[in-house]
Amino acid sequence: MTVADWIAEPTNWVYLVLALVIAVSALRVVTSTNVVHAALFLVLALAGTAGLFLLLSAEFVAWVLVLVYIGAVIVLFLFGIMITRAPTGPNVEVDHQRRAPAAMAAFLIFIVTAGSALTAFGDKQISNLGRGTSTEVIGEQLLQRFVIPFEVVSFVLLAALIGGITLARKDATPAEEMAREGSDA
Amino acid sequence: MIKLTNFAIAATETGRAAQYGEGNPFLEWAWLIVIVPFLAFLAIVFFGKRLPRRGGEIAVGAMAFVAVYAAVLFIMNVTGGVEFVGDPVEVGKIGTFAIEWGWVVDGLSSMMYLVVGLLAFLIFTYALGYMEGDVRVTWFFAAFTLFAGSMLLLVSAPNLIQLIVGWEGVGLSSYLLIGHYWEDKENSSAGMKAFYVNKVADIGLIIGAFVLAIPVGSFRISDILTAVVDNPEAIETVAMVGAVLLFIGAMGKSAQFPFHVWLPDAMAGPTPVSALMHAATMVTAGVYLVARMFPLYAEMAADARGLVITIGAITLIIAGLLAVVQDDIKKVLAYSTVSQLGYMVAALGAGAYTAGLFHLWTHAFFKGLLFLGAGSVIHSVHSNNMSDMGGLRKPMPVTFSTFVAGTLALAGIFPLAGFFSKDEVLAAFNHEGYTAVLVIGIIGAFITAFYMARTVFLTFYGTYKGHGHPHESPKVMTVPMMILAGLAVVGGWVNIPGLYTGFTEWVGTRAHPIAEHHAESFDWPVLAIGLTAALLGIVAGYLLYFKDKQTQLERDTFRIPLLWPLLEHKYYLDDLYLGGIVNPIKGPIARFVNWTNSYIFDGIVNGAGFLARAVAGVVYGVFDQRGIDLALNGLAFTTDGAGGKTRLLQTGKVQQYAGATVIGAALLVIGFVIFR
Amino acid sequence: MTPDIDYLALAPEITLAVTAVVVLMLDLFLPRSQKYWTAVVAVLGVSFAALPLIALAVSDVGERSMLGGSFVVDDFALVLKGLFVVSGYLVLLMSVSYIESDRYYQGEYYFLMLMSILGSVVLASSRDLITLFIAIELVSQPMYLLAGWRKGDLRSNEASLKYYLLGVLASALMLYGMSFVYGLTGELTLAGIAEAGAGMADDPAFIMALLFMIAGFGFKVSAVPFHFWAPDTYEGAPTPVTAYLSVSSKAAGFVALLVVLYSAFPDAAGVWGPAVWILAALSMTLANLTALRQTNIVRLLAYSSVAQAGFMLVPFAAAATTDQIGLGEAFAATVTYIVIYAFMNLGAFAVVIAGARKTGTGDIEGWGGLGSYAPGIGLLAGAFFFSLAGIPPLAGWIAKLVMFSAAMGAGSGWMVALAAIAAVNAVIALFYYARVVKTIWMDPVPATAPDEQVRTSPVAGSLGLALGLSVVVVVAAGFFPSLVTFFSEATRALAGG
Amino acid sequence: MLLNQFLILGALLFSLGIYGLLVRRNAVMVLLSIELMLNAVNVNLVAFEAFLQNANVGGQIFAIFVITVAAAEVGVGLAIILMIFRNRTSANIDELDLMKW
Repeated sequence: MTVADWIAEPTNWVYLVLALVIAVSALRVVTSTNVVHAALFLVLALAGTAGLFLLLSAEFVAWVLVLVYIGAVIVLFLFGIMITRAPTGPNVEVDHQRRAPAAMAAFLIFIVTAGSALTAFGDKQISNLGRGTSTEVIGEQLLQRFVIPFEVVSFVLLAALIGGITLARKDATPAEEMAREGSDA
Repeated sequence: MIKLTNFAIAATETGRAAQYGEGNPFLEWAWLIVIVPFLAFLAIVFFGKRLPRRGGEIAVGAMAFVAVYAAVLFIMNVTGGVEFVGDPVEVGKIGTFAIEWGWVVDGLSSMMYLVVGLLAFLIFTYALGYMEGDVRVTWFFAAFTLFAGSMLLLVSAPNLIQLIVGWEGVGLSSYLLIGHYWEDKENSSAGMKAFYVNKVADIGLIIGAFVLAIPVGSFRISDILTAVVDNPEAIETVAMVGAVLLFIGAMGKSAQFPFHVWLPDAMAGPTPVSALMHAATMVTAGVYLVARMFPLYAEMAADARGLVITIGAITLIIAGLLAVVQDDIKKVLAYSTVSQLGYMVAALGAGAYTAGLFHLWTHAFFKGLLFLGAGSVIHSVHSNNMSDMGGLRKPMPVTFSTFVAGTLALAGIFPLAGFFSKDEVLAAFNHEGYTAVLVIGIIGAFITAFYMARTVFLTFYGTYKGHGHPHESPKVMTVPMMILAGLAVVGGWVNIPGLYTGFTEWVGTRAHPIAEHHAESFDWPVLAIGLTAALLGIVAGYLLYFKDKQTQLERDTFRIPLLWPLLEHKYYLDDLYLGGIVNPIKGPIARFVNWTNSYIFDGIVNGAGFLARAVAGVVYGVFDQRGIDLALNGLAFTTDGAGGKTRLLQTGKVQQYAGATVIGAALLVIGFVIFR
Repeated sequence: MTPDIDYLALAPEITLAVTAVVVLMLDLFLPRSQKYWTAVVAVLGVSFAALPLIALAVSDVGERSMLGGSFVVDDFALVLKGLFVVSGYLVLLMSVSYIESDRYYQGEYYFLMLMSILGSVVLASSRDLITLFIAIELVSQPMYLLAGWRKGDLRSNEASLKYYLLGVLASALMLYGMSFVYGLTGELTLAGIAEAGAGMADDPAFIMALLFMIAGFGFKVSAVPFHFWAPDTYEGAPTPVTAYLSVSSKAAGFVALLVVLYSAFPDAAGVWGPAVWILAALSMTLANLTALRQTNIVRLLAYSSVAQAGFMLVPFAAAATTDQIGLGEAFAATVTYIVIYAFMNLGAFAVVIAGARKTGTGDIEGWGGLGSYAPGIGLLAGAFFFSLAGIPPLAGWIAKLVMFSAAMGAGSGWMVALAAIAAVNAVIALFYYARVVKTIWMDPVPATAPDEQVRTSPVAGSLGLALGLSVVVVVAAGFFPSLVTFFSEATRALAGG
Repeated sequence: MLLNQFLILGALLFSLGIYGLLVRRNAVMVLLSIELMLNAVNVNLVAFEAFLQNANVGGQIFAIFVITVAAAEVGVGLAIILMIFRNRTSANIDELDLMKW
C-alpha cells in the first residue's frame, strides 16, 4: 500500500486530524507546567480518543469514555487538584531534573511497543467496519459471557469507594468522637 | 583392587547369609530406636523442668533404651547376621520420587546403633554429673537428645532424603549445643560457624543426592546401589559427579580438610557434647555416608576414591600437626579427632571398608573416654588450658588412669584397641599400594603418640599450676569413664587378623555386600614400623615434656634444639643408669650405647618432635588460622559487602523504582527479540 | 437468554461477597464499642467459605466449566481457593488484636480484606484475560488502600503511595501485553490463546506481549527488578496487611503466572522459561544479599520474601527445558512451594506481630533475649525462620527439596546452574535467618526493652490461634509432606503433566 | 485504514504516559500520566477489535472494563494523595523517601 493509496481513503484524513490532536495534547499532558492545563489537555486527548473509537465504529466504548472519563474522572481530578493546592501557575518546579533518563526509558518502551506492532501487523488493513457494534450485542455479552467479571468489577468499584472515603476523610478528634458516640446512644 | 565381577561372588563369600530378616519382631520394631529419642526430646521440653534432675533422667532413660535395643540387635547380628529393611512409610511425593521414612538394620547400621546408643548412654550419664547446676540443664538435655536422635535417624536411613533430614538435624542440634554457653559471644559464634560450614558442605550432599537419584528414579539407597552394580548407562555418566558431591557433604560433617575449621571451634560447647560429637555422632556421619555408599565408590566412581584418599591423607597429617601446639586440652583432642577421621576416610578411599569402620569403632571408645577425662579435669580445675593444669595424677587417680588407657589406645600401643584398628588401616594402605599414604599414616602415628604423650605429661605430671584444689569427679562421671576405659582396652580384640575376625563379618551383612581384601595375618613389617613410630612418639613426648624440665616450665616457647640434647640428655642418661638398667654394664660398651643414644637416637626422636612442633606452628598460624579462616570470613565479608552495595538500589524514590521496572521490562523484550 | 451458572461452583465467592456486605452493614449500625462483631463476622464468613470448597472437592463432577470456559472450577482452582481462604483466615486472625489496638476503621478494614480475598478466590478460577485482570485488580485495589490504613503515620502513607503507583504501572504494562495477546490471537480465553498462539513464539510482538504480562505478574510476586515496592511497602504498611501482601497477594501473582504461562503459553515456554530464569536468579541473589544488611525485622522479611519468590520461580524456568511430565512436575513444585511458603511466612509475620508487641520495636537488635522472657514466641520464631531457611524437618525444607528436584530433573546445564545459584542462596539466606534466631535466644536483653509488664503480657487469643495453626502445618508437613504434596500433585493436570 | 496507524498511536500514548510517570513530581500529574497509559491500552483494544471483527466483541468489552477499573484507580489514587497531603501539606512524590536501603 502506497502513501497515495492511504491518503485516498477519506477516513484516514479524519484519523490524521484526530491523531494529531491526541498526540499533541498527550505531549502537553506530560510537559505542561500547569496542573489544570495538564488535566484539560487530558480531556482533549480523551475526546480525540473517543473520536477514534467512533471512527472504528465502537460507539458504545466511545460514549463510555466520554461519560466516565470526561464526565466523572476529570471532575474528580480537578477536585483533587484544588484540594491539594497543586501548583497551578507557570514557572513552578513540576518536573524532576532527571528528564533525560526518563525520556530514555520512555523511548525504549516506544521502540519496543511500536516496533513489535510494526513487525507483527505490517500493512494489515482494518476493513468491513460496517454499521458499527450494536449496544445490544455489548450488553448481551456483558451480562452473559462476561457476567462474572461484570459482577466482580462492581466490587472493585465498591471497594475503591468505601476505602477511598475512609482514607480521604478527615478524622474526628477523639473528643468529637466521644461526643458523637454519646449522641448515638 | 576390586573388580565389578567380583560382586556376585562377594555376595556369597563375605557376608554370611543373614539369618534374621523379615518377620523378626526385634527388627520390625527397630524404628523405636529412632523414635524414642524424639519422644524423649518432646517429653523433656514439656515436662523436663518439673523433674528432680530437670529432664536429665528422661534423656538417660531414652538412651538406655536405645543402648539396650541396639545391643540386642548387635548380638543378633553377631550370632546370626541381620539384614532387614523395614517397609517404608510413604509420606509424600516429589514429582515421581517418593519421600519415605524407613529403617535399615544390617551389619553397618547395627554397629552404628550400638556405638551411638552406648556412647550416648554413657555420656548422658556422665553429663548428669557434669552439667549439674547449669542454668539450662533442661534445654541442654533436650538438645542433646535431639542430637543423638538425629544421628540415629541418619544411620537408620534407607533413602537419601531421610539421611539428609537426619544430617541436617545433627547440624542444627549441634549448633544449639555448641552455642550452649551463649552468654559468651565467642561461643554462639562458634555455633554459627559450625552451622555455616556444615551447611556449605551440605549443598554438595543435597545436589549429589539428586544427581544420583534422578537417573535411577529413586532416592532409595538400595536402588541406587543396585543401579551401580547393574551398571546402566544413565548412572554411569553421573556416578563420578554424584560420588564427589556426596563426599563434599561428608567432608563437612566429618571435618575433613578444608572444612575442618569448625570442629576445634565447636569445643566451645559443654564437654559431654564434644565427647558425643567426636566419638559417635556428627563427625562419624561423613564416614558412615561413604561406607553406606561404598559400592558406589568401589565401582563406578573409582576415580572419586582418589579424591577421598587424598583428602583423608591431607587431613590426617595436617590435623595431627595442629594438635601438637594446642594449649587447650579439648582442642588437642579435637584436632586429634580430625586426624583420626582422616585415617578412616583415607582407609575408605583406599577401598578398605572394614578397616575404616573398624577404626571408627575403636575410636568411638577411646575418644569418648579421652573427652570425658578431659571434661573431668576441666570440671575439677575450671580451665581448659593445660598451662593451668599439671600434677593431677595424685588428686585424680581414676581420671588419670583411664585417660592414660585412652591415650595408649589412641597412640596405637599393643594390645589396646587403637593398635589393631590403626594397624589394619596401615596394612590396607600397604596392600592397596598407596605407599605415600602409608608413609603419611606412619608419620601420623608418630605425631599422634607424641601429642597425646605431651597432653598426659602436661596435665597429669609435674606440678599443679592452677587455682584451688583439684579433686576427683563424682561416681556418676567416673563410672562411665571406667566402662569406656575397659572398652578402649578390649575393643580391638574383635578383629585380629589370623586369630579372630568377627568384626569383618559383622559389618559385612548388608544388602550390597562389600568385596574387599582381608588379610589372613598381620602385615608384620607395617605393624613393626607403625608400632615403633607410636613408641617413638611417646618417647619424644616423654623427653620433651617430662624429662625436659625447662620445656615443662616454658611450655610451648620454642628453644634452640641443638643445645638442648647436650645439656639435658646427660642428665637423662644418668637417670637411666641410676635406674639400674645400664649400671651393671658400665664401661666402653655403655659409653658407646650412651653416645649413640644421646646423639643419634635421641637426636632423631627429638628432632622429629621439634620438627613436628615447628611445622605444626606454621600450619596452625599461617594456614589454618589465617588462610582458611580468612577465606571463610572473607566470604562472609564479601557477601555482606555485596549486601551493602545491593542495598543502595533501594533509593526510596518511587519514580526510580518505576524507571527500573520499565527499563527492566523493555530490556527483557529487547534481549529476547535480539537473541532468539 | 440467561447464562448457565453453576451456583455451587460459585458458592465460595458468593459466601465471601455476602459476608463482606454484611460486615459493611454491621459497621454502619454498630456502636463503636460493639465494632468487634465485624471481626467475628468476617472470620466466620471466611470459615464458611471453606464449606462449599469441601463440598466441591468431594463432589463427583470433575471439572466445572462455565461461561465458555472462562470460569473453571477444577482441582487447581479448588486447591488454590483453599489456600487463599485459609491464609485469609489466618491474616484476619492476626488482624484482630492489631486493628483493635489503635484507632483504625475496623469495619472498613475487614470489608476491604474480604474484598481482596474474594478477588484471589475468583482469580484461582479465572481462565480468560478479562476475568483474570478484574480479579487481580480486586486483589490489589483494597491493598493499595489498606497499606495506608495507619493514616496518621507518614511511613504508612508512603507505603501506600509507592505500592499504588508501581501497582498501577504494572497493571498498565500487563494490560498492554494482554491487548497484544488479544490482537495476535483473537482470543480471550486461555485455552483459545494456547490454540491460536501455537507457533507464534518467535514473533517479536508475541514475545513483547508475553514479557509485559510477566512483568505485570512479576510485580505482584515481587520478583527482581519489579520488586522495589516490596521492602518499603512492607515496612510501612500495618503488619497484618504486610503479611497478606507477602502471602496471599504474592500467591495470587503466582496463580496468575501459573495459569497464564502453563495453560495459555505452553508453546512459548522457550521464551518465558529463560525470562523467568533471569528473574529467579536476580531475585534470589539480589534479595538475599540485601537482606544481610537489614536491621528492621519486617524489612528483612520483605527481602526474604523477594528471595523466596525467586526460589518459587525456579521450577518455571525448568519447565522450558523439559518434557510434558517435567512440565507437570515443575507446576506441582511451584504449587507445593507456594502452599508451604504461605504457612511459614504467615507464621513468621504472626511472630513479628507478637514479638513487636513484647519488645516494643521492629529493630532486630531490640529483640535480644526475647527467648528468655517469652520462650514460646522464641521457639515459634525458631521454627518459622528455620523453616524459611529450609532446615529439615520443617516444611520449608520440603519446599526447597521439591524446587531442587524440579530444577535438577530438567537436566539441562542452565537448570543445573540455576539450581547451584539457588543452593548458594539457600546458604546465604541461612545467615540472616539464623541471625534473627540467634538474637532472640543468645543475645542479652537490651537496655531499651520495655518493662516487665509489657514483656510478659499474654499474646492475644486470635493471634495465638494463628500462630498455633501455622506451626502445626509447618511441622507436620515437614514430617508428612503428603499433607501438601497430595494437593499440589492434584493441580498438575492443568499443566497437562 | 491500517491497523498499525492505531497501534503506533497507542504506543506513543503509552510511552508518553511512562515519561510523565517518571518525570512528574506532583502526584496528581503522575496520575494523569497513568491515565494516558491506560488510554493507550484502550486504543489498542478497540483497534484490534475493529481488525478482528470478533462476534463476541471481546476487545470492546475489555476496553469497557479497563475504563471502569481506571476510574476506580483514580479514586483510590486521589484518596491516597489526599491523605498524604493532609499529613505533609505537599503532594510531591519525590519527597517521599522515609523508607529506603
